[in-house]
Amino acid sequence: MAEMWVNMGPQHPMTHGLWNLRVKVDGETIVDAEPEVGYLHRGIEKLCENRTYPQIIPIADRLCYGSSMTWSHLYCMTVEDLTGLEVPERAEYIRVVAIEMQRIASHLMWLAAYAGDLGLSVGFTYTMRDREVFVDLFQALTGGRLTYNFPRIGGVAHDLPPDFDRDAIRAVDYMEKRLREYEDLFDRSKIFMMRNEGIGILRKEDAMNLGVTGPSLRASGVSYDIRKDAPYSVYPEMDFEVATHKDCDCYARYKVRMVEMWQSCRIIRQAIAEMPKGKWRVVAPRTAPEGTGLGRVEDPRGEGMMYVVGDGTDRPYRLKVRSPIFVTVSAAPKILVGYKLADVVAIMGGLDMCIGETDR
Amino acid sequence: MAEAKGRTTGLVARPLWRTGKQIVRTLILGRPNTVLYPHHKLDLPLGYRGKHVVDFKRCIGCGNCVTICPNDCMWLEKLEDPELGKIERPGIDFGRCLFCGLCVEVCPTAAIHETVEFELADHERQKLRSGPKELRDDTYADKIPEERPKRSLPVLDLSKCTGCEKCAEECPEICIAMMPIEKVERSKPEITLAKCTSCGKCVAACSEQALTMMDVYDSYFDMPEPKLKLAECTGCGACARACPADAIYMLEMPGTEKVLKDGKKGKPKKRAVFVLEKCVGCGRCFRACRFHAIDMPGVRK
Amino acid sequence: MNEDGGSTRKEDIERAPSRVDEVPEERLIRALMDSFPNSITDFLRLKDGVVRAKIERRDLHMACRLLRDNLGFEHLSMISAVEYEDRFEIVYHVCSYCNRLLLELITHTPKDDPSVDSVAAIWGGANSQEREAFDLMGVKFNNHPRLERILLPKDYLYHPLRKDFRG
Amino acid sequence: MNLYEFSYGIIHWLVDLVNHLWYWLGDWLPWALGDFFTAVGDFAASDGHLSVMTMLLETLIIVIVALINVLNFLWIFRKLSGRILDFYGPYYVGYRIGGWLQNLADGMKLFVKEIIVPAKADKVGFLLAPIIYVGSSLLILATIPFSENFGLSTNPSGEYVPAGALFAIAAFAIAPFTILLAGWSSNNKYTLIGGMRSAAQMMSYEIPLLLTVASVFLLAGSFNFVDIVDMQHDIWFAIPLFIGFVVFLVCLMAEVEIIPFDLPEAEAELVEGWTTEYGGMRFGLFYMTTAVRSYAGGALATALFLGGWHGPSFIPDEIWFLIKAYLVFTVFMWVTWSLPRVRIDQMLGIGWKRLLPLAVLNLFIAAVVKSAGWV
Repeated sequence: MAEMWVNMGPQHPMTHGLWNLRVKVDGETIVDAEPEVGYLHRGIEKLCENRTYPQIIPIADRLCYGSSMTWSHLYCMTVEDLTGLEVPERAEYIRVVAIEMQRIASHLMWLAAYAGDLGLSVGFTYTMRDREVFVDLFQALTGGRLTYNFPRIGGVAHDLPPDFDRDAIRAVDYMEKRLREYEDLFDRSKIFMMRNEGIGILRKEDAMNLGVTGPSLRASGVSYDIRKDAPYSVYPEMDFEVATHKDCDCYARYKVRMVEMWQSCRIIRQAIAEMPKGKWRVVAPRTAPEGTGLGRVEDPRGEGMMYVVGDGTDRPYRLKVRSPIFVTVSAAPKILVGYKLADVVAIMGGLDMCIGETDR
Repeated sequence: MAEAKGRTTGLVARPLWRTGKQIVRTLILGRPNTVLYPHHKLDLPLGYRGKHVVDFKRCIGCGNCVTICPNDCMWLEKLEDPELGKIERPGIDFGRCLFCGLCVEVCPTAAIHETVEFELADHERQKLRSGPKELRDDTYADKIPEERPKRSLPVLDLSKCTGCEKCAEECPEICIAMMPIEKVERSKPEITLAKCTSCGKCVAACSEQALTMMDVYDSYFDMPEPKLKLAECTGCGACARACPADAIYMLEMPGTEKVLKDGKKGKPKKRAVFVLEKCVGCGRCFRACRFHAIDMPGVRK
Repeated sequence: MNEDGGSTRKEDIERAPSRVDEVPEERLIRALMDSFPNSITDFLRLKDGVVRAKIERRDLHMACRLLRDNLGFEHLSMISAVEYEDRFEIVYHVCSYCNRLLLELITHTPKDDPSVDSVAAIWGGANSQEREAFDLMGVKFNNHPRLERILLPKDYLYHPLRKDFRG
Repeated sequence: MNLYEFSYGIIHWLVDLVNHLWYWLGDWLPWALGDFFTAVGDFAASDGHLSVMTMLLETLIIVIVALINVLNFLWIFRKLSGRILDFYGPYYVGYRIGGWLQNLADGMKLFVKEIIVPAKADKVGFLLAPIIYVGSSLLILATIPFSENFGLSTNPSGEYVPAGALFAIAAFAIAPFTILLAGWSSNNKYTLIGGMRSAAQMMSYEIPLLLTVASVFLLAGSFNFVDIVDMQHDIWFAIPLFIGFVVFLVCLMAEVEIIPFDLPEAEAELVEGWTTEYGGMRFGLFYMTTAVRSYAGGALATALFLGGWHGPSFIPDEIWFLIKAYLVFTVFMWVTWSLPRVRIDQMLGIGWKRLLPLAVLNLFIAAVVKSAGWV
């Protein structure tokens, strides 16, 4: 077979969204690759310039359908940085519980998609089943199942519902039991290891230079987690470890996310135990002063960042969103070349694509 | 934290063991995890954000929900009610609603709620537009536990107030201050609501029943406040008629009476006076004023 | 993509903490002041580990190379272009993994000639972000390997994030 | 009474009935035409014609039984998948019988869909491929007997197709060529890669499969299903040839293209692999044929290794055979849903480096067992 370009996308089971990966294959071996994004561009940055500050929270939710809580939290954090608003401590703890639950839910969704990509059907359904536990918790906490619209500028929308503590601890217990099951289903499976070990090597230097962040960066051996190294919210008071792995391959990326789920369970336990009493929301000013605000969080997919410019009115002058996957996907050619066509799904699946935030 | 590699000495025995347990569990011992949807339904928590209901008795028709809606899917509709008279109540286009719940949060009287009803699909787009009549449910808000924090606060009826300063003297927290009204030659009590402890002494002290204790819901939104440009005000009273919260009173300004032809004095000119504690920040006075006498930063006409 | 970008050498990362020691923000400011005394201004320590500086656009590429090679800034977080009435501001958020620093580097470009030097050769991650800034804001990046539209269609005429863009 | 006698009886009765009318018609005609009528009638009543018609009727009965069986089989497949994957499976169409009618409903829906041939496809190959695929799969079924009395036989004594097992294996191996044909003629990159993968994959699993089957033939001393099953009256071949049994099952999974080895239609990377361009009932045929082949694989494993229709006599032989075939299929499903898909080069590695030596070892064991006279 001569070399040919194969379009994987925009409508393709591998893509998990709308994007196009053009790969040039020689037989089954990839010799070149080129990602194309932009099919889902909704102009969110422009939309935000015409919305008042509270109205943007639901839009920030829709940046990423997999982890909407993180993005609305990031937006609220950024605006709080701009206005200099102090958030009550209870609100920070509620936010941390919500974000870590979101991290588990997002990683479970990633694992489901990853397992589905590799053809492991039980992996898909079991992880989605267990994600449902957390989605139900979110439903009780926020009222939504996918886009929560829960954080507010100056706190969170509601207090914890009754019995939430008990349910959250139960969910975490259940999750820890399930994580052991996943270890059996994935790590102990010879075929899963065959598909993952040594595939998609992304060296430490390349990962740093290409701007890869999040679990993919930590899987390349760089121990950098914004929760730990540039802490925000009440993360400095939490006791957790940064998951890293030295292997730089797909298995390392898988493992880092699994360890992160364990650590998230730990953080949820601590935050629930140390939850202070008090107010969960303060009145936010309607207008923001002139100046800039910067928010930086550890999204489940990498480094999420927002830069907001205020001009004294009740609408932001400019809101810039840094999407982790938008930068990571440009590293795709570096990772893909030299592997087989079937490895594309393992490698791109391992990067945890989310097109909502990529195209904005 | 370098983790040990997966031990795959048993080839595929462990995953098979796990799924085997699952087969036994679902096939013999129990039922699968999913729900047979139209036959069985999930229990939704009370905080679920579904279809809205509007309590017509609580709603004052201020339109804050319409203003904050990010998708512009709400509108105010004028209607005639046998009980409530001529009113304006919101309607929602569920084809565009994103169920963010901001309208519920911003409502100053907690009149709009989101229920657990989520089956809203229809064959026609037009049927997704629910007018106020379809949304009306005057009993829902009393059935569910109150979620919004509320306080009992003294509310001023300026038309009864004589400016006697008894309330200000009685207040133990010194949160009532008598502020003179420009050009009216009397003062009105201004209550700093943040300091108020709901003791009710001011209400007891008022001999004219101008102050009453009322339940007021806390708002987390910083709403814009109207400012009067006195020079422009003609005293037409359009703002007082438009105000849904009855926070604007038209007071006569003594000394501005026109001298009529027969030498008698006519009626004095009026001006609008805002009782800002009652203001919900909807901006309707700003929109109603044709003489640009009201200034409200951040509100669009 | 990365061949022209060049990768961060390992010894640089390990050497960096000795150069920027005890109070990393102060050290960073001093190092930048020493190298570009004329073009870097307006230092501001925003909060712990976040420094803001303004730089003339003619020295941007040199400064970035210095940041990566000698000061241990391995990671370019974000490039945001902001349009003001008289200028474009290009804001680079540069992050150092080993020193836990974030540098907000702001450069200006006039409205009639919105162009700066590309840093895609220094940080590979800048490539797509510069394309995005070009796509949405119309800022040109000189010496960029492939300056094309990335989010919008190739034949699109406008730069929608500009304030004069209407629908 | 076996199937041959049953069909012979029907055919004989039919021919008698028709001939009765025929001769009666011939009596009323002039002598020249009457002779012709008599000759035709005599031919119809001749042994050769009767046995050919009998065999056609037998095939028809077997195929109809097999297709009804496949409906059951698809239902079990979907319910079992549901239970393994923690959901209910089909439920609403035929609520009282557990959603059994769902497959009929799906089939009906597929029947009314438009047949689309891609503009640049090779039309002949594109339309021919499903026919060959379905035909070759039904051929396998025709040769596998359900019991001593229920199978395709050529004479009243119940002697079955002499080399039936060999024929079934051969019919099984036609499919990869069809896949290659379908993949190439669709003129699509995904289907082309899928077809090529199928061809490459076939090399790796077909040889170990044949070697294990050869060991069974060696022990049984026959290519005939009845003889093979009869030899297992005392001990199933799966016990002495356990390695061979495992190798056979693995190869069979590759043969019927279910998940660890479903590389030609790896839906994650190749959309739907070689079936990408097929829609409507042509896709439905592929889907159904996959079930036919899974069932045939289970039946083959049952007949060759698991003692065929032998079992305690309180259950009829045919039902025993079906139960065993379904159980093998259940194991297939279990493995399918619990494992990821392998890569094509890993597939070749497994075939050549793992399965082939094991198959040779198994052949050696069979030879030892046979020469020692243990079976």
